[in-house]
Amino acid sequence: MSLLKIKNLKTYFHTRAGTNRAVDDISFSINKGEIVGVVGESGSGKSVTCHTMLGLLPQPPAKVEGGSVTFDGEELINLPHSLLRQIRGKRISMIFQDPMSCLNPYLKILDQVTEPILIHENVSRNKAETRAIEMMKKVGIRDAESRAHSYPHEFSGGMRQRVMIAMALVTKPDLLLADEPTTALDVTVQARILKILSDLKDDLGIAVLFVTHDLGVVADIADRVVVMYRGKIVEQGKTRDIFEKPSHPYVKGLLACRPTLETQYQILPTVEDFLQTQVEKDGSIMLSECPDANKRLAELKSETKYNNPSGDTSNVLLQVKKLTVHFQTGGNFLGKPPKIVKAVDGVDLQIQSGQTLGLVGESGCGKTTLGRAILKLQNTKSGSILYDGNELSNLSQADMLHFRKRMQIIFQDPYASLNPRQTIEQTLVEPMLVHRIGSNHSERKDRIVSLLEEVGLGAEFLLRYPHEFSGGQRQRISVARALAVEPEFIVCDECVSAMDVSIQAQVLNLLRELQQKRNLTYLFISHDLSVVKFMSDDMMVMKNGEVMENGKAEDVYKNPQSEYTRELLEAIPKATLSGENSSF
Amino acid sequence: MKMTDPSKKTPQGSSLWKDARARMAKNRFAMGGLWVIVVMFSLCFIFAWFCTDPNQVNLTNKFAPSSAEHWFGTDALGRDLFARILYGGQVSILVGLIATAVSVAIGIVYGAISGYAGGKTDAIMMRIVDTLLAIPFLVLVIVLQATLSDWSGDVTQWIVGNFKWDKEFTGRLTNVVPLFFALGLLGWLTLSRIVRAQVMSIKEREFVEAAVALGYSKSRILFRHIIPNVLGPTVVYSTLTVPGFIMYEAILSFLGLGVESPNSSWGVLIKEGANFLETEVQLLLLPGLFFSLTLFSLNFLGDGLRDALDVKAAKD
Amino acid sequence: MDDASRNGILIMGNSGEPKGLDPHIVSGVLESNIIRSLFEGLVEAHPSKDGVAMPGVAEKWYPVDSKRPDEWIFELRKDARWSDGKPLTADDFLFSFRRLLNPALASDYSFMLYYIKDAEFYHKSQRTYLLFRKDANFTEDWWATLKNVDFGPEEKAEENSFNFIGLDKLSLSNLKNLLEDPSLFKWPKNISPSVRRSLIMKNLNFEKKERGELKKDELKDLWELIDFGATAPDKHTLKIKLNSPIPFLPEITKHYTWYPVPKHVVLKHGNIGERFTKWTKPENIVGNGAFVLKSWRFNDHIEVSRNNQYWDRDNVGINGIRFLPIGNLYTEDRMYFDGQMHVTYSIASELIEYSRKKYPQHVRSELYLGTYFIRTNVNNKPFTDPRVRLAFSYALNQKSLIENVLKGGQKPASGLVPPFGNYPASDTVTFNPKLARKLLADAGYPGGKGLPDIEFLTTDKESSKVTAEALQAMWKKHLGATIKIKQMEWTSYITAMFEKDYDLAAGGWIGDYMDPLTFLDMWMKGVGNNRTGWHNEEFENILGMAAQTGEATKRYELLAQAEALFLKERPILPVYWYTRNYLLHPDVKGWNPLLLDNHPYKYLRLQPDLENRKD
Amino acid sequence: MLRFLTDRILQGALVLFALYTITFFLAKAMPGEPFTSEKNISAETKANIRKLYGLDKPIWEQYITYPKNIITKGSFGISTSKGRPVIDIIAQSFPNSLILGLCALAFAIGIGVPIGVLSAVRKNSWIDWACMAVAMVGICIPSFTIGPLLQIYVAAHIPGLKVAGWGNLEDILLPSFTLGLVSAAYLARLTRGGILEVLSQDFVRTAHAKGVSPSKVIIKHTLRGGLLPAVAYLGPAFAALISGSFIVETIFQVPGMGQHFVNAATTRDEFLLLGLSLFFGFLIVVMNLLADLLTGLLDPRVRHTRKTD
Repeated sequence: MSLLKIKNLKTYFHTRAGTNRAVDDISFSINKGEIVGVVGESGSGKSVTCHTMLGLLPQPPAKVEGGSVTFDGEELINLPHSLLRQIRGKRISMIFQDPMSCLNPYLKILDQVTEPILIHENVSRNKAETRAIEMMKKVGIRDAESRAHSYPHEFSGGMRQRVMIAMALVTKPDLLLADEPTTALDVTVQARILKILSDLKDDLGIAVLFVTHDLGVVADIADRVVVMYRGKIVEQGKTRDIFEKPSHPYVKGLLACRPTLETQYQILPTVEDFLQTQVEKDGSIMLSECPDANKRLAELKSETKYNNPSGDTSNVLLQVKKLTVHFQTGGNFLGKPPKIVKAVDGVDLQIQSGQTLGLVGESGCGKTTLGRAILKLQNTKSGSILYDGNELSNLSQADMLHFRKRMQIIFQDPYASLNPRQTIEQTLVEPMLVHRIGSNHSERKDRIVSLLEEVGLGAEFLLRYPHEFSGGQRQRISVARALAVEPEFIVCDECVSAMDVSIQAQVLNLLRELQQKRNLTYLFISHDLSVVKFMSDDMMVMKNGEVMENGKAEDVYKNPQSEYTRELLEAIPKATLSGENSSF
Repeated sequence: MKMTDPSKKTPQGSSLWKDARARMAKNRFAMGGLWVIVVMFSLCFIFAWFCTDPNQVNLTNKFAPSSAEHWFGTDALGRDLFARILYGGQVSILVGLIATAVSVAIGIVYGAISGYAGGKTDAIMMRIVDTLLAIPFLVLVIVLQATLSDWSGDVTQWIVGNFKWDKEFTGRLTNVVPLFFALGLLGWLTLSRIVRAQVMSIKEREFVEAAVALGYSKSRILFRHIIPNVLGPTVVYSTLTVPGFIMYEAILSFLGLGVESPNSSWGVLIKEGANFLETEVQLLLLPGLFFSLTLFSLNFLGDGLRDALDVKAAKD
Repeated sequence: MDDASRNGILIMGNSGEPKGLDPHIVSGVLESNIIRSLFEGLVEAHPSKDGVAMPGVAEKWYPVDSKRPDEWIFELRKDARWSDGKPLTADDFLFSFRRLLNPALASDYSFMLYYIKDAEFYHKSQRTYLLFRKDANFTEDWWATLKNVDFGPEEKAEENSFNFIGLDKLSLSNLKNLLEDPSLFKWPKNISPSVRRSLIMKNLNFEKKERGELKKDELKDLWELIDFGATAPDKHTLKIKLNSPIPFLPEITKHYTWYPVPKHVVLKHGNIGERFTKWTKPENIVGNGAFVLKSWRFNDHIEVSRNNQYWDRDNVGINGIRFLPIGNLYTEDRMYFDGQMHVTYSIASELIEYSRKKYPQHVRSELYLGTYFIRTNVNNKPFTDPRVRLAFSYALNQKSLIENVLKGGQKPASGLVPPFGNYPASDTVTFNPKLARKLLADAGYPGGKGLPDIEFLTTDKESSKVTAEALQAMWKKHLGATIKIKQMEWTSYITAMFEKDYDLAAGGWIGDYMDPLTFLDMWMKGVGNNRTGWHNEEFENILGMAAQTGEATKRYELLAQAEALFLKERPILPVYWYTRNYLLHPDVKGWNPLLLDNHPYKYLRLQPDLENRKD
Repeated sequence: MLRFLTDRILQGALVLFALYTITFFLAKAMPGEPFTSEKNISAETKANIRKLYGLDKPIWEQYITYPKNIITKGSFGISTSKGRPVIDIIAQSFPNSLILGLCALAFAIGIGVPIGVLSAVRKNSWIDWACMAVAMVGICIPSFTIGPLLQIYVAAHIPGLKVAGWGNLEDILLPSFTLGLVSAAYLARLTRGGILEVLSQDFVRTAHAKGVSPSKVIIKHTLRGGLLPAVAYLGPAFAALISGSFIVETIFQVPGMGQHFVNAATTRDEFLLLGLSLFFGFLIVVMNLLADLLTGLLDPRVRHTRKTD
C-alpha cells in the first residue's frame, strides 16, 4: 500500500505578472521504505510539490487549484493548520538545500535539534537531549556532546547538513522530503551525506522523496525516478529504465548535455538539440522530438579538440611563483584569540596564451582566493605575479588600471554580480567609458549590440534591468561586460555552478566559442571535476591552499598521481548503475 | 549558431521606472498619500493667495467661531485662522522638505563614504558623528541666531534692490534660510548611521567587486553603484524625520531664528494653540489636523516609494 | 493639599529654583519670597497698608532731626535672638552692612546701601579719592579737576588694560610699572603730570605700607580709610548717617539687602568676603525670621517651619511654608485646579478668563508697583526726534491691548510712576491717533512715508510675542509704520538692549521701594538701567534739588515736575501699570493686596472653611 | 575583546575632548555674559564676579584650567546661575532623569516592539495599517501637546494621579509615557523592518517545517534577529532619553537634567554647560558601546572574521 499518493495536484502562483502554473496536474506515489527521486530543472515545480504537501507555501500568491495528497490514508490538502502541524516534523520531515541559511544562527545546535522532540512528544528536556545527541552521532558528527553547544556558524556546510538530517529524523518520521539536500555541497561531502541517508533509510525504514536537478545523484540513490519539466511529469519509472531507455526527448537531452569524465565532445549537446517546444494558444506547451537528433549527436562527436596541442611553452601569458595569501580570522567576542588561515600557501602556476588552466578543489581549498589574488582583488602576503612579463604584485591602484583592461573576471552568482539599478546598456557602456574604448556614443552603441549578439542575446534587451532576466541570461550579460574591455585573460570563478545542467551546457559552449574567436586565456575555477575536465587543457587540483596535482587534463583523469585526486574521482556519482562506461 | 534560451520566457520588457510606477499605482495607500499631498500643496501655495491677509489683526473680533467670513474662526488677535494655517503651511512644508532633503543628501554621502571606506576612516567619521550628537543644540542655535539674524535683513535688502521682488515676500523667505543652516547642520546624523549600515552590507556584494575588477575609481563605485542601492530604506527613514524638523522649526522661531512674527508656521500655530487647551481647543486641533494629515500621507508615500524602488533581485 | 491646610502648612508656587538663600548675594523676586520667611529686617511690612512700617528687630526708630532726616536712630529689641538662640545685636547689623559692601563678595544689590555715608566709596573701592580726600596740601584747583573723575574700571576700555582694571584697583606691581611709565594709564586731559605723579605715589605708598601679611598682589581692604555712616553707640541701638536726607528710610530697610546675617555663623564657614561658603546649607543656616529652613530638595521643593526663637512667635499664624519651583505657568495653574497648592506665582494670560469663570473667588488681580513700557533708542533714526516718540506713544491703544490681549485687569499707564500714597500721578499719556498722525507729519513722515523699518526687540515668551504683534498692528494701522519684530532668547535680549542694538524694545521696571525716586533716578546719564541713550541736564538738576529737600510734599512736587519733563521728551512709551494676577485659595486668611506684593507671612491663617470647598 | 574595549575607550576620550573644545568656543561665542540680568550691575561688581569665576583670565588659560581642574581636583567648576558646584547639580538631577528615561524606555519597548512585531506578522493587513498609524501618531504629535492633553483629560480625572510633581511612584507614569512615545513610534517601524527581514530567511521556513507553532516561531526564532536594527537605534536614543527633556520636565515638574541644558544656555552658565555636555557625551559613548556589545550577544555571528574562501 503506498505511503503517499499524489493525484492531479495543481498549485498555481497568482502574481501581478499573471498566473504561473508551477505544478500543473501531477500524480505519483511513494511506498514505505522506498526512495523516489524527483528530477527537474529550476522552475520545473519539483520543490513546490514538496512545499505544497506540508502547506509551507505563503497563501496569498500560491493557491492549490485541485488534486489530492493522501498520506497514510489521510488527506493533507485542506487539513486545518493545527492538525497539519502535528504531522510536520513528526510524521513527515523536510530538509532543505542551503545548509548555510537553514539553521537559526542565533540558537545553539542542541536546542534546534531537540525542538521537534519537545514539540511532538512530552518528554523531559534532558531525555530529549540525550536522544538528540545520539541521533547526531548516528549522522556522523564526531564528539557530538561538546560540539552540540556551539552555534551553526561554527560548523562547515557538510556538518550543518548532518545537523539538518538529525533534526528531521530525531522524531522517527515515516517520510523524509529532501529538497536538493546536497546541491550546495562538495562532491566528497555529498557522497558521505548520500551514504548516511541510504543507511538511515534501511535501519529506520523511512521513505525518502529526493528532489534534485543532478541526474548522477538520482542514479546512485533512487529506486524510482520522476522527471518533471515546467510543472508537468514528462516521464517516471524504475531508475534503470529511465537511464538506459529514456523515451521522452527532454530526458534524452538532459542525459546527453551533462559533461562526464569520459566526454570527448568539443561542443556539448544541449536540450534544444533534442526537444522542440511550441506554445499553444491557451498558454500550454507542446513538446516534441527534433527529427534529426541522432544525426546532430554524431556530428558533434567527430569534431576534434579546438586548442592546438600545447607543448610549446613559448608565449606564457601568466606566471605565478610562490604566491601566499593569509587571512586573520578574528577571535570571537569573548576572548578567543584570532587564528591565521593560510588560504593560498606558496602556489606556482603558468598559463600559455589561448590555453585554459582548470583549477579544481573542494570549498575552502583556496581556489577562489587564488583567482582573486591574481587579479589583485585580494592583497597577497608574498609571491610574484608575472603577467605578460610585468610584475603585478607591487603595482599601485593607478598603474594597475592598464592591466585591469587586459584581465577580467566572471563570478559565480549571476544575481549578485550585476548592479540591479543599472540598465544593461549602462552596465556595458560604463567599462568602455572608463577605458576610453570607442570614440563616440554611437560607435560604442554598435559595439554593445554586437557584444550582446555575440553572447546570444538580442539588442531588444538594452533598456532592461537585471531583475527581468533569468540566471543564464544574466551570466551571458556578465560575460559581455567582461568582453567590453577586450581582455586577453579571464578568470571564470565557478561561473556555471549555480545553473541548471541545460543552461550550463550553453554557457560552457559560449565560453569555448569565445576562446576560439578571440584567442582568450582562461583560468577556469570550479568544484565540479567533470566540468573542469571538459573545459581545460591543463588541470590543477588544490587542497588547503596547496597544489595536489598538476598536469594535462587527460593524464590527471587517466592516472591520477595523488591519493586526494583519486578520492575526488571516486566520489563523483556515476551516470550508470552497473559502473561500466555509458553508451554516450 | 544562435543559442537563445527558449526554456526561460523573458518577461515583457518594462524598465525599472515604468515597473515602479505600476507597482505604486496598485498600492492604494501610497496613491491616497500622493493625492493628499497634491491637495495640500495646491491649498497652501495657490489657494492661499486668494485668502484674506493672515496678519490682519482685529482685536475686538478675537476667538470668533467659524463663520462665512472666517471659515475656521479667528485666533487670539482676531486674525483669520484658515489663512494663517495656509500661509503657515507654506513655511512648514518648505522647511520639512528642504531640511529633510539637505540632511538626506549629507547623511547619504557621509554614511556611504564612512561605510565604504571602513577601517580607520570609518571609526573617525563615526566618532565625529558621536561628538556632533552631544553638542548642546540650543547653544548652537543662539550662536547662529546672533551671527545670522542681521544677515537675512541685508540679503532681503540686496534682493529687493536688485531684483525688485515684493519686499514682504522675500523677507519671509530669507529669514527662513538661517533655519535650514541650524536644522541641516545636525539633522543628518542618525541618517548617516543607517546609510552606513546599509553600505556595509552592499559593499560585500559581488557587483561591487566586479566594478573594482573593471578598474572603476572609488568615487564612481560609491556614487554610481552603492548609493543608488541605498535609496530605498533612506526614503522611508527620511519621511520619519520630517515631523521632527517641522516641530524644531517652531522652537527655533520662538528663539528668533525661524519665522519672524507676525508670520506663522504650523509648528508655531500648534505651540501657541497648546496653551488654549482649556478654552479654545480648535486653535490646536485645526493646525494639528493639517500637520498630521500631511505627515501621514508623506509617510505612506515614502513606504510606497520604498517598496516600488527597492526591487529585490528577482530570484526564481 | 487638604491635609497641608489642616496642619497649617501653606503651599506656594514660586516660579523657579532660587540661586541661593544668602540675602547679600541673590537678587530675584522668587529668592526674596523665601528670604522674607527666614530673616527679618529692622522694620517689617504692614499686612494690609502700603508704605507703613511695623516693628521688626527695631522696636523704635526716629530721625535725629525731623526737619532734616539725614540721620536715623534704630532702637533694637533687647530680647532679639537668632534661631540658634544666640543674641542678635547692633554688631550683627554693622557686620552685615560691611559684608554686603565688601568688593570681594561681588553682590548684585550693593547699591541699595549707597544711601549710607561713604558706603559707595568702600564698595567701589575708590582708593584714589579716599586717599587724597583728607590730604590738606591738595590745592583748591586740584580738587576742581578731580571732582568728577572716575578712577574705577572702565568697561569700554581695551581688555586687561590699566584703564579696564581701573587706577583704584591696580596692584602693587602694576603701580610700580605705572610709576616708571605714567602713560600706561590714559589720564583725563585736564590732570597735570605733577598731580598724576602724586596720585600714583599715594596709591603706591598706601599699598606698600599696608602690605604686611597679605599675599603678593592681594588688594588692600579700604575699610579703615572711610568713616562709615552706620555706627552702634551701644549693643541695642543703631545710628545711621545718610549722604542726603531720606524721609522714607524705613521703607528702604524693608528690602532684604538690609536684613542682618548671623555674624558668628558666617565667619564659622569662611571670611567676610568669601562668596561660596556653606553657611546657607540646610544644616548650617541660622536666621531671625518667623521660620527656619526645614528641607531643601533641589528643583523639587523648599520647606520652612516655625522658628521658636522668634520674638513674635506667639502670633505667627501658620506652622510652615512649602515653596514649589514651578517654571511653567500653565502647569502651575493646572496643579492649582488639581488642588495641589494654596497660592500660585501668577496666571497665564490665556487662562485668566477661564479661571474667572470657573473659580471666581480664587482669582486675585491686584495693582503692583511697576510699569510696563517700550524703550526707544534715541540715537537711532527716526526716534532721535521727540515728536516721533510722542506720535508712537499717542498711537498706542492701551485699553484695547489690556482688554483683548492681556486680560489681566492692568491699568492703562497715564504716566511713568504708578499712583500710590499721596504722590500726584501724571495723566499726560493718552491714546490720541489724530494727534499722533499730526505729530508724525510735523516730524516729516506724513502718513508714515519715509519711515525706515523699525526693529522691535522682545523676549521668547508666548505672551510677549502676542503683545508685540498687537502693538505692531496698531502702529501699522494708525501711523503706517512697518515694524519688524525680533524675538530673542532672554540673555541675548538683555545684551542687545544693553548694547543699544534696537529701535524699540519691550521692557518694564518694578519699584524697589515705595517712593517715586526708584522710577526716576534710573534715567540719569550713565545709569546702567537707562539703555535709551537719553539724558537731560534740567531733569537731573531737578532730581538733585529733590534729593536735598527733606520736607515730603515739597519733594513730591519736585519729583512730579521731573516726571512731567521726562514725559514731554518721552524716551520710553508707558503702556500699562502692572497688576499681579494669581490664584489664592479661600482657606488662606490674612493675605491682603500689597503694592510691593511682600506679604508678611506671620499674619496669615489657614482655616479650611468647609462650605465653599472646591467641588 | 580587550583590544576592542581599549580601542573604543580611546575613541571615547577623543570624542569627549573634541566635544569639550567645540562646546567651549561655542559658549564663548554666545552674546552676553553669565551675570547679565534685568537689573543692571555696576562695572565694579562685574569686574569682581569675573575675577571670582576666573573669567578675567585670557581665553587660552581658561581653556586649559577647566580640564585641569577636572583631572586634578575632579571639580567641574561652580555654576554661575545656580551658585553650587556643577557636580552637585548633576548628581541631584541625573537620578531623576535616569528613572524617567528608564520608564520611558520601558514604555517605548513595551508599546513599540509588540506593535512592530504584530504589523510585521500581519503584513499589509488592516492590523498592519492600524499599528503603523498608531506609530505615526507618536511621531506627529509633539510632546508639548501630548503633555497638557494628558494632564487635562487624564490626570485631572483620576484621583490618585497628580497633574504634575515628583515624589511618589505614580508621578512617573505620565511624564515617562510622553517621553517614551516618540521612541516607541521609531521602535515600531524599526522592529517591523527587522522582523520582515528575518521572516524572509530560510531558517524560519525550517522552523515551520519542524511543526513549530506560528506564535512560537515568532518568539523563539524571529524575535532575536528581528530586534537587531532596534538595538542599534536604542544606543543613542537611550542616551538622549536619560539625559532628560526640557519640555517634559517643565510640563510635569520633574527635577531632571533636561531643564539644566536649556537654563545653562540661556543664563550663559559656561561651567554648567561644559559639565553637562561632557556628561551627555560620556553617556552617548557608553550607550553606543553597550549597543554594540548587546548586538554581539544577540547575534553570535558578529565576529571579526574575514571571509575565507
